[in-house]
Amino acid sequence: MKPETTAAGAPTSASGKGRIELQHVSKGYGEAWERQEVVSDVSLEIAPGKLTAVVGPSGCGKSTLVNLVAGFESPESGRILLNGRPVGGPSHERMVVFQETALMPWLTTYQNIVFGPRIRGDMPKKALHEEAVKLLDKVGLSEFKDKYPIQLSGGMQRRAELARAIINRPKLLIMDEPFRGLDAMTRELMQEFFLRLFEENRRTNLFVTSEIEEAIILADHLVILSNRPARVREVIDIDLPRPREFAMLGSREAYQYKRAALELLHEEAMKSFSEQQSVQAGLIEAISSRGS
Amino acid sequence: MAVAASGTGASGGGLRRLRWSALKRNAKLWRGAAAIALTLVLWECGSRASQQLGMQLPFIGLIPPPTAVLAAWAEVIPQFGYWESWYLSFKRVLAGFLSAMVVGIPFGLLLAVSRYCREIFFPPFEVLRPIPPLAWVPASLIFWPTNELSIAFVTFLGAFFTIVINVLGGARSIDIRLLRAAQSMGATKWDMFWRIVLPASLPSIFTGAAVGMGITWEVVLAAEMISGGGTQGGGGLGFFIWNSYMGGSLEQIVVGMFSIGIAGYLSSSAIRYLGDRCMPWRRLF
Amino acid sequence: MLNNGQGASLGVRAGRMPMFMARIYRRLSATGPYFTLLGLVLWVGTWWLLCEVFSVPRFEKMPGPVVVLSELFSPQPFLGVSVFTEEYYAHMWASCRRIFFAFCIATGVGVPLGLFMGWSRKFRDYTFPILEILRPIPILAWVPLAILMFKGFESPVIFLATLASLYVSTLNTLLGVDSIDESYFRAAGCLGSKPHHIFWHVVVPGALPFMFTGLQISIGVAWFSLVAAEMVSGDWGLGYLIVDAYMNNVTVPMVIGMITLGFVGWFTSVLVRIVGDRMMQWRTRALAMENR
Amino acid sequence: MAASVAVNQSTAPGAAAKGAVSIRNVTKVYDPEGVNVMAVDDCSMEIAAGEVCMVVGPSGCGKTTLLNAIAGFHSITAGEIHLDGELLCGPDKPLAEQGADRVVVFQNGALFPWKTLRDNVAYGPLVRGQLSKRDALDKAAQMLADVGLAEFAEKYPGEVSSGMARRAEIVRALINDPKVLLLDEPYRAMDELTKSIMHEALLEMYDRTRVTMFFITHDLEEAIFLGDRVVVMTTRPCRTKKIVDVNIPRPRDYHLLSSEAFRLLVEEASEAVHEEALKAFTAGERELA
Repeated sequence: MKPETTAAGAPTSASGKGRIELQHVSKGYGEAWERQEVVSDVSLEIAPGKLTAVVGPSGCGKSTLVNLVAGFESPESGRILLNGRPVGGPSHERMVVFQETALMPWLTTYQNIVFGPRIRGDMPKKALHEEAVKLLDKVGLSEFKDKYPIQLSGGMQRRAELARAIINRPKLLIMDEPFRGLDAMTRELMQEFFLRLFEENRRTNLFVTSEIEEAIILADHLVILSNRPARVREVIDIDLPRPREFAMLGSREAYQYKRAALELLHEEAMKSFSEQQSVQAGLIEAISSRGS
Repeated sequence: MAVAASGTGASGGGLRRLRWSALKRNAKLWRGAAAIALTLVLWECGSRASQQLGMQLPFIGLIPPPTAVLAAWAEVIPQFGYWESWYLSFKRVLAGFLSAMVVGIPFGLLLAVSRYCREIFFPPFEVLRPIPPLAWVPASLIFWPTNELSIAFVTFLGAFFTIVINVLGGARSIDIRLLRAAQSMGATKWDMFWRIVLPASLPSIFTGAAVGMGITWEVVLAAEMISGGGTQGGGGLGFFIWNSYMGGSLEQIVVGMFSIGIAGYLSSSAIRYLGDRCMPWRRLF
Repeated sequence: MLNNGQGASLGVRAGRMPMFMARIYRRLSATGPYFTLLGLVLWVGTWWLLCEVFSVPRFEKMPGPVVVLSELFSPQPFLGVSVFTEEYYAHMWASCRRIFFAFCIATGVGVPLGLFMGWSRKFRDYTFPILEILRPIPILAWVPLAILMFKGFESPVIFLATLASLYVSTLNTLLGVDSIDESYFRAAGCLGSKPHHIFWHVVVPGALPFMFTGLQISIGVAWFSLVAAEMVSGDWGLGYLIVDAYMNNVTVPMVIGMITLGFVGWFTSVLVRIVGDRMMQWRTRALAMENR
Repeated sequence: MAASVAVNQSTAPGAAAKGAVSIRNVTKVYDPEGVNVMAVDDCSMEIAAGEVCMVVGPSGCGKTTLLNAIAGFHSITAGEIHLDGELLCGPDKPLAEQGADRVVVFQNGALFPWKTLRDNVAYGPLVRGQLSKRDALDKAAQMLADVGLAEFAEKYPGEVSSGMARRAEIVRALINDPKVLLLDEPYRAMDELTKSIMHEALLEMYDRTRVTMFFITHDLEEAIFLGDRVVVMTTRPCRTKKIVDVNIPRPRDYHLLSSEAFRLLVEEASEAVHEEALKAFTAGERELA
């Protein structure tokens, strides 16, 4: 297997272009008595080479959806297909870039990046080294290859994590609120960086976020989830031209998308907010009455 | 249990880097020095009060003054017996401590990794844990053929429980995202253990080791005093103290106490140093 | 919105009874308790087989569980102590009383000391080095000095136990004050507090969690040194019971002493924890929310 | 370099004419072990009474230092700060006194976790001896009820969601009737959607009280949505770079976010903000390397 080149001239290399289908996927937790459904009958298709952004109020079950697609959990009903085949447990075909950062703190940036191929042993040493160096250069971390994650700034950590995922040549890249916790400005720079990276290779991407602007500027399709349990509330196709520029966010179309999304999301968020309050009230009552 | 490594390490490391000008302004250092000096002076005066004033102060009047202690110390330093007791105590501490590490770390990790092992082995472990290690001394004296072995066994027990609890806690609290990341990159069970679980629990292993080391010293000392107490014990610093007590040499008791203090401090610094070497990513805080 | 809220809290309220049932059901169906039982049986069984049935060399010198238990619960104990003899309780009482005094003194001195050290930089600069110099000296090394300094049997033993737990409670309280977030002090300051308000409303409650962790360790350490002290010098108490049995070459009371010590030690530490949980309602309740 | 701007922002009729903050040529130099770090350089700003002044700048640029100087947590090296014409800190008095006329709402929330929401809110009036215990608790309960937290008055902060805790914290500040409310990126850790709801709640509270607000953030949209005026700061050392007046009538709600006027304002300010962010970013990378 020849290592995939990330040269700009070959944006149509076959790997990284999986097609993911979710068919009536549901997932809940707890025994029958106190069962809570978290994901309810979600059907989605993530087209190859497209970036699908999933947006929903916090705590609506987005992370569960990520866990299901990544294979950390299995759905109770429904199927998840990758290129027509049902997915099993976690695999490097579906790499996850986690919320905050999940770099191994005891490995340097370089060691972190080569971790996956090295433990699988599916890449010749030399090719692996070359690719890692190339990737490090691409994410602008060449100088930092021997630093530990704790020595990197938030933005650098995210870039290192991206590189670590990409080197495994996944058919689907899953991003679970990858830029959460960064301050707004670093976040914007990271979004720009990620946009360039995506447009160069067009890997199939499932991008979960709670920020609408981020979703609009990055995505081809915008999936809006309802409040818990998560259902697909609406899918908006974003027809902004590629390559995208950040200035496009100021365009009229972008504002229309934003307005439409905001309407739906605000409604859902309000629902979740008021529900949170009352559920919490009930919960507290239950706990304190149990305690006394 | 994080008490052990709090203050000294930071100020010790910082000292080297400070320039002289900064040192002069370092109020903390001068205050500390002043406090220690004042304590020594008070101690000296208090102890000598009986000679000077003809009246003995309670408690402190019974303790020899620091100058007398220093004199006694100077006297024992050239003696072979004094250093031999250092050597013997260190040997015992090391034997008990190392065996506790060798058994405790794998055991703790096993409990963390396997649910069945945890459910089966943890309850008896929890039943035995509250028994103070020293309560085992007589039983172990009867059980083991030699004194040396029984001391080693009790020392082992003292450190063992602490290490296991720390390792177990550390390994159980690994961030699930790390495990998941490794999983999706295709890590086998074996990889997960060696490349994730082990390095991730290193910090707690070292915390456990530092605390365990403290307990080990206590236990060795007690065992030397209880078992060796003068008859067939093979020396050691505990014996040195007990012997001085029997011989009525108060100065030597205090010398022995400070010697053990230094020995304990040295061994915990050694662990801290080792921890820094083994965990370069933690050094950068 | 209002309706929604009521529905949810009603749901919880109505669900309480089944939840309770579900918990029992889960308890019974989980494998945990059975394995726990199996573990204990295995352990006692091994002990029994080694010491009593097969009398393996060296183990034969130790009393087996059957011998120990029959002695412990026999009205006419062959070797002097059982739950029916006064002597047993006298030993227990002697130890407990010493622990009580030692713990009270250590807490009464150590906690305020730690609080002041954490509160006032100067005070800490002056006292901390002295503590740091004394602390590495093992408690046991104080035994001869304690015997010489204090007259009688009782006070040296209490002194040693006090000293041991004093270090722990002081340092943990100090650590607790250090752990309080700077912003609480600032918040209190900008709400118009005087220093004594800050001490009582911020320093004391903020240090409680660490303090109680410290107290739990401290009572364990107190037992540790108490046993040692009783073994070296004493006329009464559980440590003495053990060493006395050893001197008289009887093993059964020794094991009884050990078991009792384990039980009483565990019980006192649970007691401290319960008091702590009571005093830190805010923490217990927040944790209950999280762990749900 | 001083960009002193006087603003005669028209505040709502009937607003209490208090809480005008004037920051004049303030400089702050940190001096840890002889290495001079200039956090704030000759910064001037006038905040009118009853105004919502939003300070935007990259993280670590020194805007928090400015807030700390007003609140009295840090001393200043040069310049002076006045509140309603009274000197807070100046050349002879580098550290302002802490007082309940300038209450801070902290980045990560600083409700005392060991007090119930009601006790938290009642804390200020109680320690100043302003109200009796009973009155303070009654007033606290009343104010909590006003923001929809009546049910939660007896809960501890750890038991309520972060959004509720943040609202209670603002109530804890407002009960003291402060001249100026200092907010230090209070919604930083929240996700976008929760944030937008929190914004509406804050605006509602503002419309009721018209308290002067000095609000630090690094989120430009948040700044424009909430503020009367947005001050963009340069990266370290902190100076005023650009001032944008937000002439959008109150009351505002989330529809504003997708309006044309909003878009134009964001466009106007974003270049300046982006430029500084890049500067801070590269500086940060350099520092790390």
